[in-house]
Amino acid sequence: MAPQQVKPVGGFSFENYTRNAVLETKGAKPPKATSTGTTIVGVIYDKGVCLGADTRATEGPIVADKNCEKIHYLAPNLYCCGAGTAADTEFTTNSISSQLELHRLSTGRKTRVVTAMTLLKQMLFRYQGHIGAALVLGGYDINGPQLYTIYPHGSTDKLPYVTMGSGSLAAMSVFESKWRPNLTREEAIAIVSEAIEAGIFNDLGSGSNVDVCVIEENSTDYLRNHVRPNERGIKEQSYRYPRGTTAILKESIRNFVDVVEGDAMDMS
Amino acid sequence: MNFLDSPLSKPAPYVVAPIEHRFDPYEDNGGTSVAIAGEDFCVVASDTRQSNGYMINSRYAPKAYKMSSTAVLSCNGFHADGVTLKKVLEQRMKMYKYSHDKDMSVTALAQMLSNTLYQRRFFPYYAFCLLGGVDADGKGAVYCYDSVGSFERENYRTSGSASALIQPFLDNQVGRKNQQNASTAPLTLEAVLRITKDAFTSATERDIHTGDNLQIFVITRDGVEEQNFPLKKD
Amino acid sequence: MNSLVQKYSKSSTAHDDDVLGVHGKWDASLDLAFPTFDIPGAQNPLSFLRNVTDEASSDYKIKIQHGTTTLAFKFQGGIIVAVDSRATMGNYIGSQTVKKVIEINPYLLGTMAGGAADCSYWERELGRRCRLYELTNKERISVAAASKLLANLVLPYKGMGLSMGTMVTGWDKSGPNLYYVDSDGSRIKGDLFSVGSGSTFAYGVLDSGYRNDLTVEEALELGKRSIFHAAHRDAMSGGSVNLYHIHEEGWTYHGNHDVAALFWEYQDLKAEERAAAVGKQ
Amino acid sequence: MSLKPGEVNLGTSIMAVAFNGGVIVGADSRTTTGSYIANRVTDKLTKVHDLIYCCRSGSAADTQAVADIVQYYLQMYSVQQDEPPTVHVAATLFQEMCYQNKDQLSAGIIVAGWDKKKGGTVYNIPLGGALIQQPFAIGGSGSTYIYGYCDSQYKDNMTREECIEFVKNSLALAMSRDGSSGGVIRMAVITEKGVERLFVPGDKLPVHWQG
Amino acid sequence: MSIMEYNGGSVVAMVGKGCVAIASDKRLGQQFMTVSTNFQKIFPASEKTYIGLPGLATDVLTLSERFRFNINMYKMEEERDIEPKTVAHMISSTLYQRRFGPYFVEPVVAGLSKDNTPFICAMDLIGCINFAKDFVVSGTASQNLYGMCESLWEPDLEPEDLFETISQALLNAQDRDALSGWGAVVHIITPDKVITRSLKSRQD
Amino acid sequence: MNHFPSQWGKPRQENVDEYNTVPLYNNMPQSHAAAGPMTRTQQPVVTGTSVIALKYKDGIMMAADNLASYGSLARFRDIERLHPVGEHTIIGASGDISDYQYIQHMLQNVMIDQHCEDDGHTLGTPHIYEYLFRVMYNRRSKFNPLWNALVVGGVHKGERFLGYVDLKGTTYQNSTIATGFGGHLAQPILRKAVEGREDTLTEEEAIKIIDDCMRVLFYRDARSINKLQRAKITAEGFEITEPYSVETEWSFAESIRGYGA
Repeated sequence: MAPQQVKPVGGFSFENYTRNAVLETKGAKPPKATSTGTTIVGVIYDKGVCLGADTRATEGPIVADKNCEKIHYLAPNLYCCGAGTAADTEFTTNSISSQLELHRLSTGRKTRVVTAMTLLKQMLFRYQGHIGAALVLGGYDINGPQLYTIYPHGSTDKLPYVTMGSGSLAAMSVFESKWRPNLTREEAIAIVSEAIEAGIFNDLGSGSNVDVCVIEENSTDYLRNHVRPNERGIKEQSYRYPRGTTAILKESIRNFVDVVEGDAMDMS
Repeated sequence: MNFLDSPLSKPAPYVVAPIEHRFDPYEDNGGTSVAIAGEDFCVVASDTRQSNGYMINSRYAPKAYKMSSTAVLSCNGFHADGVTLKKVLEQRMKMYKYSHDKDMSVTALAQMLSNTLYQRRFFPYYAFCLLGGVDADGKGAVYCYDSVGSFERENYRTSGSASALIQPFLDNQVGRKNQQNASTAPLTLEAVLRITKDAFTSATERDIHTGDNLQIFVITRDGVEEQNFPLKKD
Repeated sequence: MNSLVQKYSKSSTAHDDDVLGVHGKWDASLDLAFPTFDIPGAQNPLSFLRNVTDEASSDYKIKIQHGTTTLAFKFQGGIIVAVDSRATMGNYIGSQTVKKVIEINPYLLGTMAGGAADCSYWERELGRRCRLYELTNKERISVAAASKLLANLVLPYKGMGLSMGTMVTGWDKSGPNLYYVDSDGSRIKGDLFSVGSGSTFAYGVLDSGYRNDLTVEEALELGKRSIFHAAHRDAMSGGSVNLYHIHEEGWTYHGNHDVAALFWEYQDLKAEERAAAVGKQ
Repeated sequence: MSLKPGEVNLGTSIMAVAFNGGVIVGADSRTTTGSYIANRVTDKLTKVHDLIYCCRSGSAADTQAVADIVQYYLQMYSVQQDEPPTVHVAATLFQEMCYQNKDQLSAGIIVAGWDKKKGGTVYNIPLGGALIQQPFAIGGSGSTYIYGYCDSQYKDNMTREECIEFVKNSLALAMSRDGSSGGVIRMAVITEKGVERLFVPGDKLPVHWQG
Repeated sequence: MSIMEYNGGSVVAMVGKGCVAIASDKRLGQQFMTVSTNFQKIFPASEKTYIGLPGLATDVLTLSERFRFNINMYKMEEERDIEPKTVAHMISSTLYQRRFGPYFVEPVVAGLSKDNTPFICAMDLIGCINFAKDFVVSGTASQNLYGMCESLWEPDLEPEDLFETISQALLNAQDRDALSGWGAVVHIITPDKVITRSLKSRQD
Repeated sequence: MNHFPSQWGKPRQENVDEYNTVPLYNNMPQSHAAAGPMTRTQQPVVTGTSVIALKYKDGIMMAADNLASYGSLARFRDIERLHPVGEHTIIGASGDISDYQYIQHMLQNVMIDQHCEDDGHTLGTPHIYEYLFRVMYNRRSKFNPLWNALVVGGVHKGERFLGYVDLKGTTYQNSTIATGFGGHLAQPILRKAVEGREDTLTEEEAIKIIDDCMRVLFYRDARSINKLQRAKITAEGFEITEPYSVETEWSFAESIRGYGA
């Protein structure tokens, strides 16, 4: 019998949906997914667009990841910050990124920002807010630098400076008091860092470091951990244990065998 | 012309429980406390962040209170309940002083705190208390409470939002659990302070409601000494 | 109508806010009366209390420590009381060193299962009352009377969330006595009880090994083993076993036995028995 | 259909008035999530064809999706028919979308524009998807505060200038009373010749009694 | 009660100097009753990669078999061993596919890649990967483990030191969690061997 | 008692426990049992939004706008939300206006009582703060809260005092305080500008910071208006400005078109 090969099918599977719904009626609550409480921002400046994000991912009140990446790649001239359910932002941007790649390969043109924006908003609208991705999309194309926010329900806004996530209000307070038209690159990076830091220090859902991404006509600079205002303090002492501290019941060791190719076969 | 072409476009008719608009008298202000008893001292440490949800109310709102020259109380949970509890205790301690003409020992205070908490069995104080001090023999004592007054004297304990993060660490480092051949010598004050600080810097990394400043009280026979130590502010 | 007039005859802005209300109530004479408790002024205090103590509720905040496996049984040599020592708050283990036997006086013991605060508070209150009884009547209170006192103390709060499953045991004029008292109002006289989440496991061991003519050593071992097996199988029980024996002169404490060590002890014992059995063949 | 949890709301005061030779559409610029202003300079006037605009109120996501689809249809229409669509065609498309999906949408839309057949026309499509032609239409949460004012001030056959003043004053009154409306006033004057966008910044709005 | 707490169990993984370690407890419970004290939660994916699956036991079994199938298919099609990173992404997309009806597991992957660089990661139940350079934790004792690891872990631990650190972290964390424990197993993966040790722990 | 620990320690459900008449209902005070559902303030009705305040070199500065909203309706636009008590204290209130007026009334009574004692003592800022804390906490304990968040600022014996009390009795003191939306939008600006500089900030700088915050709040809080009052309290006494407006910036909006392409 020929082996049956199960090819993965695209799209969501609902095979566990009914089971889980039944479990829930019996009082077994599903656990929370990792969310990025998050401060994400973007600003347009004279020659490009600058995106920023903090790096904390939370699971309820616990920090699940202290230095995660929230600025996702969509295309060489196009990046996207995500807030909300971490898995949703990750997979949504990945899926759009590959669609854009295919689009570039078939048209041979640089991706336009509106293309990505339209793909994202149409996808999110289709799922009616069930995919919890709140995005800040920034990029540079023949129409110059552009910046959009996309809400989980699929609405978009086009603005010169935007913020999203739980720290969006803190970040917005910085923009609303410091932003002015035609910033330079340095000013843009500075204001973005300040906005993210406002989120980091005033919103408990955001924290750790500042990631910045600067997109200009011919260059994209991803400044990972551009500012690190929250280095971990040095521990007062080391907690290394003397070997043999832990009691062991039994031990088994599996050694790897090196197979050297071209060994002479034993013919005897 | 149906463009909502997704399996979720017609959500299953799920039942939403009616939302009753009710006043919730409690609030979680976060924060963590640690208390460790030594041979002749007791350390009570508490961070000073007061938060509400994702918002920081104050970076310096102490929730550990010096109750007497031999006792320090720390209350995590709802700050207003903690302050009120402290006021109730202070008043009762004064009453005690007036009627008995002596200061309340930490042992007596511990039992009184339990009774005070239980008095509100049906409308509990949302306060998880730790009481640290030195007893009449000069030995360090730590008392730990649940919100309705169950308590126990222990050698070390943590309570509050990061208690689950710190308690196993204390079991291991102070209680020396699960270690073969570990020394059983009592910890010195310096070692206890080091462990306390490390416990807090680690908890600050992972618990969003803990941070800003660490307030450490060292209680000995001679009185209470306070130290402050900065923590991360994000 | 009168109540209406009364209501409005006072200015709405007069000092009706009893600023000292919460901490001004202390009075030495009140301490000798029946204890009083503050009741939340919510429309339905019970649903309020249920909401804040129920893990499934969104208002869940008040985490209460629970105690767990306890047992006591009568045999020819008196009464054995054995308990574990774990207190849990949800699935977090709050403490492994709880004293679940409350020494009411040298002749009376109470055990703790259910809400830790409920048990310790009410049994402390019981102790006070037993002492008062002694002072008044110049003789020790009987176990029957003490257990009745406890049952009557908690009965008025039935349904409000007290949870106390306790065994009141002791030696009085009539000999060893064992009563089970709980917050629902039960008070049962019996020879063998186990209370708590691990009680189902403990009963199994206890019933299979129980005889009235056990020696004291055998009885202590049976109590220890029952609690050990409950602690092993039940996630909410554990820590160590505390053992008490009640005899004519009052109770004697028979030590604290760490469950972690007991496991390996019993494991070795089993291996020895098996070896012995093989040897016989 | 109310908003889904966390959805972006165009609280909104929107308005369209027909005058001699055209229409004027106007809107405030506030978008809210709860009482946070997510966007204070929104453009709620959406072009769906050269001389046809719509003003959106309700859920931002729903109205944007509907407007995008209508815009696409109108483009196809004008290519296939080789003539620009009438305002009525556009309005009917909107109505169709809103009516057929009324369970899933929360969208109140005003469609206005100029066409050769009827000149400047205004259609109102409230929640539910009815289609009503009106000489002027107001909509959104802020409109409730200005029905009386608009009824008392509206005149047939206003001039362009009168009409601009009318729109500006009405919207300013709505914005000063409605917490969900505010920011700037955006207007578009649509005549046979084309579209002219007008803008009144937030610090230069007409001021009425402020008590 | 959360569905993740129905069966209980915890997994932790740590990076050392040129090695990784992954450890889990051994309990299988039914709410508060302990049913088995020898329940496997860590499954080998390849020679130098292990998958830890704490969560609902039925899903642990289903997924471990599904992943075994997928990994074997990969091996046959590609004619090479699967890399830990590939394992992580395979698990992640399997989980996200069920975004609206998830499996109740929070997997952990630990292994050494082709060039023996350590790799660990953890996922939530819908497949959001958390790539870490120090340690990852998962399961009912995750809060306790976070606290332990955050305090104990330090960079560049030799395999034997890493064993002590991860063991102490797990043992003390599970002793404060009612739903994990009853033994523990540790795998230390080094470039030339895998050391598997059962730990002596509390049995209550 | 059963052996399911998850059911211990909480009141039982009466619908699954029909034979156990819960005695509490019989003991319930008459006022509770007979009155039916409580219909007193269960939620705020006419409300004011944020109050912000900071410490500077000479004292305390505080600001609030003049709006009282009724839901989303901007109902009253000339409400004063900064209220002086005594010579050196100002109370700023957000939340329900009726409860705020009650608090004003109550404080007035206390101040008059104190005056009548005629012992030369008046209540200073910390005393008023403590008093309000007890009042608010006791009202919350009666499940009948005064639906406000109050900022108490003043100078007492040469010391600057700035504290916060809210409807549940939560209190804290800080060099910067912002209630309501201000906690999200103004606090980041205030913390950055003020923390560590409390003793060097001049009045001009403080005014600028306050105006910056109020501008941001006007931009982003849908329940605010651009008409506000500012108060300062120094050792000399207090001063509350007439209502004024801050400059706002809208010109960049003109070129924004549409929401997408």
